Amino acid sequence: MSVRAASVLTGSHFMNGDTASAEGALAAGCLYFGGYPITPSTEIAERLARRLPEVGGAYVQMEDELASITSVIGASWAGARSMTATSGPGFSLMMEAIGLAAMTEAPCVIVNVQRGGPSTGLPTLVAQADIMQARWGTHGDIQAIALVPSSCQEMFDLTVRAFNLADRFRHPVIVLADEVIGHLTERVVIPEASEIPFVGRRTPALPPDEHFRPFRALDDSLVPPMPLPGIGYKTHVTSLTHDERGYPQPDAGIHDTLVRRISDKITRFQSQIIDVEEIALDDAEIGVVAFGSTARTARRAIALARERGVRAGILRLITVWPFPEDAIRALANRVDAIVVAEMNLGQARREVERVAGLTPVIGSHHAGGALLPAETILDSIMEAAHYAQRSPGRLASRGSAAAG
Amino acid sequence: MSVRAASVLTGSHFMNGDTASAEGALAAGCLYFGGYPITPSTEIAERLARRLPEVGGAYVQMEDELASITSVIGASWAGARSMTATSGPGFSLMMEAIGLAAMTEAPCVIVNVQRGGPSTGLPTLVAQADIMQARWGTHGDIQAIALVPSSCQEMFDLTVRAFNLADRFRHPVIVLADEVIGHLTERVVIPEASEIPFVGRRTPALPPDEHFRPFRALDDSLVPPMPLPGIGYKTHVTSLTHDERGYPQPDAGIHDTLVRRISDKITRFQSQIIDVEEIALDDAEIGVVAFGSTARTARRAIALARERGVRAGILRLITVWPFPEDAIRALANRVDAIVVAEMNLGQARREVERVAGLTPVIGSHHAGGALLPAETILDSIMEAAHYAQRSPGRLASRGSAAAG
Amino acid sequence: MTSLLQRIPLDLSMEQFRIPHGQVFIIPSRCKGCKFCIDFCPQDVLAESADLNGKGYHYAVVAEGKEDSCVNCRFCTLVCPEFAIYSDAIQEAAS
Amino acid sequence: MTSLLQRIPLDLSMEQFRIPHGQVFIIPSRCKGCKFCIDFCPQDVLAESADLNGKGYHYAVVAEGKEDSCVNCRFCTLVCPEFAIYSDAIQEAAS
Amino acid sequence: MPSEVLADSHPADLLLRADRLPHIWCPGCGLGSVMACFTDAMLASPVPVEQHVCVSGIGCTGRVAGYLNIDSFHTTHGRAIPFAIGLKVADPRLQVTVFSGDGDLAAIGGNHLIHAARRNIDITVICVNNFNYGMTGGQAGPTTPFSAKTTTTPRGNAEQPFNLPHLVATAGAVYVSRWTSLHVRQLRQSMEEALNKRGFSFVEVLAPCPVGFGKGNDLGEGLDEMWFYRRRSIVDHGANLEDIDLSMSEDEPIVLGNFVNRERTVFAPAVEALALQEVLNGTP
Amino acid sequence: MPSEVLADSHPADLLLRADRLPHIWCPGCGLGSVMACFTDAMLASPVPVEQHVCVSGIGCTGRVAGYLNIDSFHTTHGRAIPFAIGLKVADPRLQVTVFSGDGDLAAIGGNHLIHAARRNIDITVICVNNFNYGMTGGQAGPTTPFSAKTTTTPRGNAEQPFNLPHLVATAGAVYVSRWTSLHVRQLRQSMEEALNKRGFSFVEVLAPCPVGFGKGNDLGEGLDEMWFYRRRSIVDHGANLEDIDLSMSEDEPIVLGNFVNRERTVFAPAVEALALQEVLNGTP
Amino acid sequence: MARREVRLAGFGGQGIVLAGYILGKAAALYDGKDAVFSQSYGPEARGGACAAEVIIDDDAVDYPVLTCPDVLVVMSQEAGVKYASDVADGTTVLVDTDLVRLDTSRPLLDAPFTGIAEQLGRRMVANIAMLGFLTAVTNLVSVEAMEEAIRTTVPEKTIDLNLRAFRAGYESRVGAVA
Amino acid sequence: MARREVRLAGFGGQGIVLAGYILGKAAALYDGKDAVFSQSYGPEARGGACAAEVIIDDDAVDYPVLTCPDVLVVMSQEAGVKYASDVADGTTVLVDTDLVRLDTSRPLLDAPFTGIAEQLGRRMVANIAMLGFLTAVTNLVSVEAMEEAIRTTVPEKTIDLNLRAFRAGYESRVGAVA
Ligand SMILES: Cc1ncc(C[n+]2csc(CCOP(=O)(O)OP(=O)(O)O)c2C)c(N)n1
Ligand SMILES: Cc1ncc(C[n+]2csc(CCOP(=O)(O)OP(=O)(O)O)c2C)c(N)n1
Ligand code: SF4
Ligand code: SF4
Ligand code: SF4
Ligand code: SF4
Ligand code: SF4
Ligand code: SF4
Ligand SMILES: [Mg+2]
Ligand SMILES: [Mg+2]
Repeated sequence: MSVRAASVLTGSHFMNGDTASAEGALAAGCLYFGGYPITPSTEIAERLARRLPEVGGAYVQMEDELASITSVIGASWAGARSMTATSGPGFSLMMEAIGLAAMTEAPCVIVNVQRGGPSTGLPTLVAQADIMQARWGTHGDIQAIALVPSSCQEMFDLTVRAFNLADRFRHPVIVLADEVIGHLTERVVIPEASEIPFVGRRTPALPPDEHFRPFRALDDSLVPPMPLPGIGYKTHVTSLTHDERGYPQPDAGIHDTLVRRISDKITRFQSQIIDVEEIALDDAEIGVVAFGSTARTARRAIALARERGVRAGILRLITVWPFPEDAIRALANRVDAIVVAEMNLGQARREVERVAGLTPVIGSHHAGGALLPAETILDSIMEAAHYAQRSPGRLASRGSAAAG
Repeated sequence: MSVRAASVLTGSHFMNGDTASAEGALAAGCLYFGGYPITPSTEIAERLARRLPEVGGAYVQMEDELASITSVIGASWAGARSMTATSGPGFSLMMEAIGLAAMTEAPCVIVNVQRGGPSTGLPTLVAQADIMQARWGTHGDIQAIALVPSSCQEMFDLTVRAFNLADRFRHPVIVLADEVIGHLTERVVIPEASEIPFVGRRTPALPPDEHFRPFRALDDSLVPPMPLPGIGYKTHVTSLTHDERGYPQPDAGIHDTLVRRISDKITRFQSQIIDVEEIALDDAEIGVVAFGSTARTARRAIALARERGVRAGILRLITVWPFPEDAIRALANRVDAIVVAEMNLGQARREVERVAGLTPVIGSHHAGGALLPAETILDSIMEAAHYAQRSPGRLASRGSAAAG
Repeated sequence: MTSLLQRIPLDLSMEQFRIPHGQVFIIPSRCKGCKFCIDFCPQDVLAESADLNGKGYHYAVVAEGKEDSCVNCRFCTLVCPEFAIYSDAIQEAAS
Repeated sequence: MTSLLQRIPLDLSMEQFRIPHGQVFIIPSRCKGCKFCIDFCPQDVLAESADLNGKGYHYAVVAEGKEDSCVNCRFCTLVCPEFAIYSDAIQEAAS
Repeated sequence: MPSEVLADSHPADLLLRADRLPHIWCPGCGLGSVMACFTDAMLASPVPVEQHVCVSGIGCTGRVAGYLNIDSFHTTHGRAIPFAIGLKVADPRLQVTVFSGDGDLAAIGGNHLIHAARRNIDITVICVNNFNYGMTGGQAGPTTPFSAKTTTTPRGNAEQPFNLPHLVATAGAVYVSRWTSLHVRQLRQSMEEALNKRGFSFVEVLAPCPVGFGKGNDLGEGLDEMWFYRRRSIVDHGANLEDIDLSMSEDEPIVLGNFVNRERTVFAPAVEALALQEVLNGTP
Repeated sequence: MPSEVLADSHPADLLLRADRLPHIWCPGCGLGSVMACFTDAMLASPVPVEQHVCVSGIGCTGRVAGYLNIDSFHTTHGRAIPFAIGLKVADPRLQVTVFSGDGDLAAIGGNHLIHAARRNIDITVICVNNFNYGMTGGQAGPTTPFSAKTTTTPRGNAEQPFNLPHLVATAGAVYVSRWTSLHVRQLRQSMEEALNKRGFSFVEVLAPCPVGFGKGNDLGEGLDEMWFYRRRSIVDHGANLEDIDLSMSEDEPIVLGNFVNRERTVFAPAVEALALQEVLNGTP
Repeated sequence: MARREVRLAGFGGQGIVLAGYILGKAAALYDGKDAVFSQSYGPEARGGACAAEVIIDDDAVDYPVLTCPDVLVVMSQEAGVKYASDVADGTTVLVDTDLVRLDTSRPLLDAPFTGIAEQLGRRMVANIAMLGFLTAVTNLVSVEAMEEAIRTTVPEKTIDLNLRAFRAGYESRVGAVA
Repeated sequence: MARREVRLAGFGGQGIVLAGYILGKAAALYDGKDAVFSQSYGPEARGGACAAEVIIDDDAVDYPVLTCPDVLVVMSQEAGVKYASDVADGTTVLVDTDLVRLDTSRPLLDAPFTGIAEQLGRRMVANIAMLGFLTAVTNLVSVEAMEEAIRTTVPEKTIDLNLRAFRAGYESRVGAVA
């Protein structure tokens, strides 16, 4: 564990979110960063360019994001905890390779510090409009694991967690930060190395022999132990549909088995991943679903609402994928109406609608470029309170963004 | 119209789906194809490589899909109807540029002949697992227009329609075909040139002057007329958030206005886009939602169900995006239960669930690699009939694929 | 000023060989004081202004005693990153 | 066979200069009858079989009269795309 | 005779979106100089200004498209060239210039650069090499000299840079030159030649980026970097392209020149541009 | 002495996943020959076989990774090199060979190819150039000779191909050679040199693709294409790389050789590979 | 006629795909039926076994993929091994006696397609001879439709040769039966 | 102390960002408060106006972006023009008299930060002198916390200089008031 101890900057820091994420990576034992600068994530790369060599790791600035993420997957297969960081345009370019990571079950971490889109959009300004992309951006069916930090401390904590989840599930894990949090500087407390949670990758228990099946899960986890190269396992890894030996098999049955396994390994254990925070929900009549920097605005909004006599609380999503369906259902059963506050045209709102049953769902959003004003959320809360009073049955969900 | 007449191969043909799509493009007046070969879409490129020069158009084989789609957008801005064709991995690589097309409102057509994913997956075998990607694959919030052909004739017809919708809405339009239809050969009837529907791009009515605002919509359509380059409009086009002059503006208000306009211009008029086919729904107790090649299997499945005394019908989605919410709601009001049949782990099912209200929704799917067997859909229909009988209230939606 | 930029006039067209006089035009508000024009004017025509412009920069002006030195080589026109200076030929040919 | 391939033995190691004899080994079922080994064996050692293998190809065999001609240059081993043929040195050195 | 005449507009304003000035570039940045040279070259081009189009990628240099008062396209990072190819192929009457940064063209866009040169498509590429990614705050890129310091190479760059004229010429360009933003007359002239050349022409322009590159590498202000060019540059049109690598060392010359001007078949897929118009006018 | 001895296995089977034979390649395809040479070179390499890894992209050539009985990675189309960089940087003990097709490496993967050469990272790239995209059925690519017919160039290719050795050497490779699948001994030897070379080494191998390329270009079967190489090839290790373009013309020679073998700083970001192991073992 | 499924199997280069296309085209364009044609894809099939599927129906062909062939044509030994087991009791199996020897107890309809083609001087038209035979022994398509489909599909210069091959194949059966 | 919002505005190169960082750090790490710091980003700001925001609260800072400053520090004329209107009645406005001349009727707290720094021989520590002044005239942070924040932030060799600048700034006010 010597590498890790040396990597951990134990103590209290006044640090920006991007830097905190970089330090989280180091504390988690990340030894490879392949990246390409892009606002507002660049500070992560810059920090790691300086720090990784100090701890025996490597920073490689690749020629583009396609190369960055693919090199990260290569490094993962070489046994290193590895990551990249980017923002919208770069994230879009990584979509093909995210499928490669999922298909070859290569653990890795991708930090997306969201900015305003579509396209080049607003490079220096905040948005939260890559929520659905994180889930659906690559072709074919894969699951997503995506964590959403609301503070610089969480930039650190959730980056550490992302590495642990990646290794636990052998899946790419996304930290879906946003520009406000990435560029914000706050107190970040980094614990002792020994206090940093560590869930390592499982490697085969037995030495190589001809019965070794690199893509056979040995237990209910559905996650096969991951062999290192260079020591005789002679693993074949392919992006094609493959059997347990790793051999390509153009066969519908094998395809279904494989695609379901790499999906089920996550959904079956999603309770190990999903994390939410309840804020002032005990007596709440209106539940605000929010995440990332918007969750902070929402805190102010519920305070204002309570000043006006509406008891509002927050369900803060720390994980957006797998989507916390149970928590939303529980919320729906407990409040009169739900407000989904987010800096996009209503992405998480769709998911909430899907599972909220009869509880009215109101979207509170704008397309990004600045934090959602507390007043906007407040208005939605007041509107929700109004609706909830008038019509106890299921309402058509409403919101200012168009559907489709 | 001489170009178009020369481009139209009027008559009856026995043609594969890919070729029919290529002929549809020619009949629509497509003059530029930028592509990169990929199974199972390659026949589109090959056909157009031969045919485009015959009609005064250009086929350019680019170095990759990033270049293909971007060159298509460039050609669009030069005034040409332009398109590319690809499949999963290439489609993933096009995600960033699809945002560029949406942001700069460049009409163009992308044919994605779906194969099994994720990653390289099953290059030669069918799937329908890029449905959600077509909607959410790029960062930021944009709408999607996606048409799903079920026959070679529709490969022709919907490719023509895709060009018209692209020009009508100044938006990239996706033809979401699948390998079975792309590689199938059937009768395709190509009408006279004069019978081919044509909705051209609107260009500014007035000659260039200093009051010209290239990104100002002049009417309720919210679609600004699109100037050609080279004739004095001096248009500035940027992928950044921009005002009506096309000038970059890093401003939340301008961003919200722009992003909502390019979204609303589609959602407001979605009834002009959405198309569904009702098959045997008049007396149906079970409604099967299906599209693409699966809709053909579904025909067989409902016949089998009716043999067993279950009155099943089909709502065939010809447009998957904008999602035909109203049609689904109407269906939900009319049948006892809905089966969503698709070759993926349940993508359209989520959308159906979102709007089906109290009507139970059952997924019928596998990950791809072969057509969904009619028996699988039949089983789901029988299960749906069973459920619907037992519990008239809203059921938790079920299906064999995991959620998340 | 050494060789490199003195060679510049060599590629001017023939008529300009009559060593024309130039008039320098300046848009003080645009100048950001980079001094590119000042340091590299082949005739050392330019200097910094005494006072500041609105942005707080000493803009370029014609140096004292250099009022007749501009040869209209257009170097300043092309090098100024701010489009804050240009030269033009003085109508009466100087020969 | 002309220059190009006759030059090949030049980069063999010294001991092989004793013009070794080679033994040809064949896995008929693997052969796809491409004839690469046959056409380009520098000693013209190989020929097509009279009968077909399971896949329907005339596989490579040692030609009549060439039983002693193989020099174990390994050309066939390396060129065969199907891993269907290889040569090995015959133990007793031929000199 | 008065010393200077005060003016409130500039002759180049006609070719600029003057309402957008001042531009966003830092004081001492070389980009404005390069843009000034280009406006001048454009005026000298026999093609009417309306037919000139400029395509940029993303970066400080990429902002050029937004300042030129012609049809201009500010695309996505790295993709200016394929966008330009679509424009040019679909309407060959357009005089298409790609104006972008070293990172945009040679890092993320490197593949398009070499393939466009290989095809020898008739466009001009002006690449401003400021040895770093300026827009994102001074990271190393494929043109950053060995050992140079940037925010991502705090210990000095461990990678070796491309020699862009050599690379692009090898890939197939028919016109290749390199100048600096100090050599404005030669640069302007070279741009004019590049515009007039049929086939793929490439002009590399070294330019100061005091904020992103100068600062970390003791080059001081933009003016200092200009003096640095003055000290180190030599002009050698006939230079062997292998020998014109760029380095940080004061001892090594910066070799400038119009290096390549040759003929190769120009890429021209069979499009008849004039026919394009006809399909457009469904509704006017 | 018997004529031939019948065998049921091959010495190279040890290095192959023999259970996957016969491979998918067409009769007369050159890929098997190139793979045979590589297994032989790998055996001769001083690095233990366990430490050899092979990375391929997608394509017929890309299938090589799946047949070699070593740790092998069949990645996505065009991305073999960045994957290999991740492997090599994270574990420098690995002997990393990228084995892929001309389309994979020079079309979609072209940027990674030139950047890896520029960095001079210590990997070997074996590029099988069969002048087309074989896997997808014979379309033109960046190596397809001018005027050659393919399914996407029915009138003959209007583009000019890359001269890959020249391009890769210009980008910075320290070892560059070109052979054909007929020149198996020289090829094998060159592969061995490439494996042993520190830095970025590149071996281009011309190989017949009768199905994708031969057919449309009157080259007949694989065997005919081999004869074509025999007729046209000359070996010139000292050739000027500018002069070794490939064309369809029978009059132009195909120049082969080990062209470049030089030293440049090898890219080695500061990773201590052995330390990697320690972080792995949360649960064994 | 209800739905009929046909599988044609052989090796690459025999024109199996072309034959399937012509059969489908005849039915779809000249016999007023609905028909779909498709071929097996898959890298594993490269240069080796090769198959085409045709489905013909009076009504619209819904499910576009073959489930169990009503007619199986075997033009190579390998194809025989691969597909002969994948049939129903009622499946009509046609084989090229020149190339295939099937070890089966089921009744086969066979003819020397390759030989017939060789008699016409061009081995490559064995596929068309096979179609003639198929037309004769099944009621899938009319002779006229097939001839029209051949005429509109094969290269101009080879129309005659192909029509002769078709007739020779057709008559080889008609003769045999008569 | 309830939430207090501070905006520091000047031009690039004045150390505005560093000053904001130090102020926030002092509050967050050494005064036991919660504090967030951020800077304005935007390409349009390149090399020109530059601003930093600090929010200090006894409780957790929820909304992390400045809404209306309680304290505005103006270190350049341009910044003054840009931000002086964006204040509330109660906003305390500090200006560098050496650089800024604000045309306003509101009471200003001013001191010659640049002059103070120049007296110490290094114009570049004007930002730290400003922080000293700010510490003296507001009750945002303690002197001890600020000194500790300076010590742990600036380069080792410049600690003394910076501390002197801080004290000079601090005293310039203390003196003025006394
Ligand atoms: C896909 C993508 N990746 C990264 C970025 C971030 N980015 C914007 S400009 C730039 C580099 C610009 O460098 P260069 O082209 O050299 O231009 P300069 O600013 O130096 O003029 C980068 C990395 C982006 N906008 N898009
Ligand atoms: C992103 C992406 N685009 C396209 C393809 C389709 N594709 C697979 S292999 C290939 C070309 C292979 O050519 P080459 O690398 O020359 O290999 P060869 O088959 O000729 O050996 C293409 C275009 C793909 N798999 N992924
Ligand atoms: S035109 Fe030439 S000589 Fe005149 S001021 Fe400008 S640079 Fe100097
Ligand atoms: S070059 Fe322009 S900006 Fe620079 S000092 Fe001269 S006039 Fe001012
Ligand atoms: S080893 Fe050489 S000589 Fe012997 S058979 Fe093979 S190719 Fe011929
Ligand atoms: S080279 Fe191999 S496959 Fe080809 S003929 Fe010889 S033994 Fe057979
Ligand atoms: S960062 Fe560099 S390139 Fe960008 S505007 Fe500033 S000086 Fe110019
Ligand atoms: S298509 Fe070409 S490269 Fe691919 S296996 Fe066949 S012959 Fe070889
Ligand atoms: Mg740059
Ligand atoms: Mg190839």
